[in-house]
Amino acid sequence: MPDSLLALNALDAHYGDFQALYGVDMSIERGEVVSIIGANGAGKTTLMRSISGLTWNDPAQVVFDGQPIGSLRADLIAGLGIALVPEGRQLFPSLSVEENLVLGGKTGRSGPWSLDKVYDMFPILGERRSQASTSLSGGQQQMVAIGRALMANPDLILFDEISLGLAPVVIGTIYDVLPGIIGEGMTALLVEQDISRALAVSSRVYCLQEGRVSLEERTDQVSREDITEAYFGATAA
Amino acid sequence: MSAPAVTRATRASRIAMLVAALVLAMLALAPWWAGRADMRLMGEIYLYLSLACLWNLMAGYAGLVSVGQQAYVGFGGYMLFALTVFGGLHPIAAIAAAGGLAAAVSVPVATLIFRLKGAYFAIGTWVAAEVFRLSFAQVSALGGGSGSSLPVGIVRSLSSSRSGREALSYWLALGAAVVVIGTIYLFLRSRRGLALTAIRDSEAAASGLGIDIWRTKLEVYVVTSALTAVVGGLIFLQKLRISPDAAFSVNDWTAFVIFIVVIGGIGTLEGPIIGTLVFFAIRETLADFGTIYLMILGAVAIVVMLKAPKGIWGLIRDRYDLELFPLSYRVHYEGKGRKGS
Amino acid sequence: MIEWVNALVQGVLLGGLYALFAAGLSLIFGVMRLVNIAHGDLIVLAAYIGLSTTMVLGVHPFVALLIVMPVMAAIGYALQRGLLNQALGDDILPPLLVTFGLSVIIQNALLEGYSADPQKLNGGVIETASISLGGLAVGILPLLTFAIAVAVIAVLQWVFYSTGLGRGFRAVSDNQEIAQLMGLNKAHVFGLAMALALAVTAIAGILLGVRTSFDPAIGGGRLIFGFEAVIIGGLGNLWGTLAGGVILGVAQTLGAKIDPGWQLLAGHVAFLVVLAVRPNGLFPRVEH
Amino acid sequence: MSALLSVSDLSKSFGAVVVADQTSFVVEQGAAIGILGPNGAGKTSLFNLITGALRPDAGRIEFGGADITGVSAAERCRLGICRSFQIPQPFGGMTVFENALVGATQGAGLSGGSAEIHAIEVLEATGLLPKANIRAGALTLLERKRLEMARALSARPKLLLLDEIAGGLTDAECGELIETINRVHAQGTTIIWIEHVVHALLAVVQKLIVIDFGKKIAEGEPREIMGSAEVKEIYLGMDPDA
Repeated sequence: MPDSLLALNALDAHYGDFQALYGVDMSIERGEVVSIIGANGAGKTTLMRSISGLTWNDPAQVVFDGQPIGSLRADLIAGLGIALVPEGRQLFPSLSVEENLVLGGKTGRSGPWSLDKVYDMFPILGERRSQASTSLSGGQQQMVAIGRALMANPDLILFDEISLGLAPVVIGTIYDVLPGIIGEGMTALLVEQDISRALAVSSRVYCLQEGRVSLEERTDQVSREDITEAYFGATAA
Repeated sequence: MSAPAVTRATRASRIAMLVAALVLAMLALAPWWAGRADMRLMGEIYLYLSLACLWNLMAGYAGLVSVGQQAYVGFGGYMLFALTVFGGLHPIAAIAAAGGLAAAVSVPVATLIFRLKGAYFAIGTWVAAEVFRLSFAQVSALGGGSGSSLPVGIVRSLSSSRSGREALSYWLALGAAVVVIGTIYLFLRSRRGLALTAIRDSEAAASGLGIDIWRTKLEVYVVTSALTAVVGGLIFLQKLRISPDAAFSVNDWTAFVIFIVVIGGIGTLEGPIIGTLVFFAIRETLADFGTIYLMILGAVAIVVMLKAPKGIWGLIRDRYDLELFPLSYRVHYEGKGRKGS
Repeated sequence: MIEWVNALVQGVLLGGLYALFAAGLSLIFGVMRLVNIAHGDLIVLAAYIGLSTTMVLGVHPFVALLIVMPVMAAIGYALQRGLLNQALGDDILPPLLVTFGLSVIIQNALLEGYSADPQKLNGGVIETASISLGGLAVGILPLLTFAIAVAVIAVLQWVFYSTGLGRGFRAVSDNQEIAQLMGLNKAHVFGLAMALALAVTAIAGILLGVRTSFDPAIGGGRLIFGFEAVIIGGLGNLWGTLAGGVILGVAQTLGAKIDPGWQLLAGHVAFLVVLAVRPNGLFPRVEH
Repeated sequence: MSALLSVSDLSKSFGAVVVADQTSFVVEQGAAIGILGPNGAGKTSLFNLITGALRPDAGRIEFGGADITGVSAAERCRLGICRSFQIPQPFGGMTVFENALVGATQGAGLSGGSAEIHAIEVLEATGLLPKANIRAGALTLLERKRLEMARALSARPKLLLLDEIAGGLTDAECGELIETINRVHAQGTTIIWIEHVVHALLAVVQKLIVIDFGKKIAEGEPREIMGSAEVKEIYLGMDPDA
């Protein structure tokens, strides 16, 4: 695809001495929102680690904006414009809310996002800017994690299980702001176990099963049966 | 199908045991074929080998990375002097008693330093050793800070002739190495050894399978300390002179021992044996270059740790799947059990 | 009575020096969970570099700091990037063994270069000058050492909590992987932390060398004092480290007051008592 | 039937994260119970509390009528509580057989030949006998999961805790696993099983407990629980009408 921002080419990835991904091919076009679903252990988090550089691969297995980055260090990949909202939020407990956000902007990339803009979107964070990030509720911590990724003004933002461990009403709040974020011209890749949420915000979906792509479809054309089959395996339904 | 059988010995291990027995017999006869200087060197090798095997049991199996085992080397040495000079014991009895006393002393020490984790545990053991050193330096009857020599009468009690003493001292060192390696081997082959190996691989899973980790580690610490003190007693029986700085030297009794174990291969019985041979090969080759050999030794240990953390024996074992000490269990059933032997 | 007060004051001031031994140790443990066995030998190395600097340039040891600090910082950065980063990981043995090896190498290199003879840095009049405080004669040098220790810890505290560099240190300390996703190069951040730690070590080494004589073998003892100060004060708390140094110093001078041979022993006993009663130290950092 | 395990008002939190919130339930002798809940709901933490790897902030755990809240993990294993780890923790430097032998000698307290025979039986039952001489560190993930169960069984537990062992299995393998667990259960071992592979779970358990945010939100007969809209929404994250 000529305009693909991110391409995975037969990506194999190992976690320890165990192979987590087998020949995964993916292509994400500029401006798309794509979701990735799959059961526990299907390889979703390993996929995120491979893209963001926390797991190393062959250079050409991950291509970002035409550049092979499969074996690039994570901090250099961050500088190229990929940001991750990690599973479980993973804020820096020794840093205040504002310090977490400022650190997110460490790459120094220019773009629409700034501290003020993050505080506009999540006013509660502005009120609590000097508090320890651990003193916030789970939902507020997720806002910091999202804000921290946005501060990098990335071209591609990865969301890893942002609804995990959050109450349904909080998940609603988080998802309400996603269109605004993506509206700023960002490309997004969303790993989610809340399938209906994932399908609602994305235009395409990949399903992973045991480290392989078991489904690739436009969200408006996918049926619940397709998903169940791709998710659990052929006879599980 | 025929009932599976479980064996432990392999062909390699049987050959190794046979070779070991032959070598041991030959070494035992050294007073009749080796020169005085060679015997001294070999005696020193046996004692370093013992220290290395003991440190390996503690660090490589129980995960207790201590840099303070000089505490027990020095303790054993001083007990030899104290018990022979003031207690009137025969030197060999004094050395055996030193082991028992070291075991008793090591329990309260362990309850304190086991509170420290990881690298801080390591330095905590060093502090304990310093306390030992400073305490013995306070005892003026043992020469205080400048140390003392073993009285001639006590030395004579071993044997009236010099060559007799040298032969005895040699056999004691050889015996210590055999006892230490034998004890560790039998321990590792036993149920407790299995538990200890399990702790080495995963503490969480080991405690979930009914293994009391703290207690197992304490047992290892106590046994190791007692045997280290025995070796310490033998070291100073060879030297005939003791001082706090020599007895509690971190470099002599711990740093080099750690280097030996890491170079040879930590967490294996074979590793310390190979490491000891390499250590003495380097030392004897570079003996003319003063302290340079120590710097080279440190550098070799660093390189091995970073490039081949399993040591020389680890490289050999991975390549040839060898095991000289039959510790593993092998299950044989329907003739397929030879896999991996 | 006045003798005991004097011993107490001397102990507090001595604690400043121990806090300087400890500060670098505490810093690198805080940032990268590395316990550096060669730390004491690096202090001694700094003293020897100071010795050479004063001899070659003919300057006062304090002026020599202008050279020793950057040199030690550079050594720290190079050591970390070239060697120590490779040893870091979940297993505690590699860093321990590598720094142990480093310790043996530094000691013997100093022995080759400078011999085993004790050396001393000549501080001039400052070594003997004292001021009278309420009947006590307090040495200028110990007083200065303590003031420098307070200043160094204040600066480290400021760097850690109020600068971008410190933010990077804390972030890497909290979570290395996520910190890299923020664009922080872990290897570089660790290098900077070691550089900063060894710059502090330079100060400690010069003050040590002006205060007492030194030889290549004394590094181990300095490591232990620093380590004890860190544990007494509580891990991860810089001001606690100063308090730990003071407690250690006071224990030593009071011990020496009773019997000169008990100086070091009393310090170790104080450490063991704290370990028995408060295994996390007196002022542990509150974990969130 | 009498209660083998009884958990009352168990609470545990790490800072702001609550992993157990006044959880109470009873497991009868000989029962097989399934635990469901989304990732991060506190299922594995519950196992850690029951096995003694974690100490509760409040609450009480009784096993066989005796209070074991303050008893160590090792002692609980010897009393008969044994678990498999969700993330396998094999003794990587030991062979598969030796892994099982650890449980047989330390947990079940067997010695010598009887320990070896028991270990071999367990490996046979879990299909690992052909791998007996392989170093556990060299096993594949699926084999490691099987080893987790084998090792737990080797300690001869009265109460077996299984943590996500069916994920990633093929249908045939999953069938074998169900058969093995049912056989263990039939021999009198009480089972608590955390599992996302619902159909496997349903083939074994007679009761389901659903937890979310460390709180027990449902408990009852499996079909009934699976049919409830609340569980569908919380567990699968799918609107019932999607």
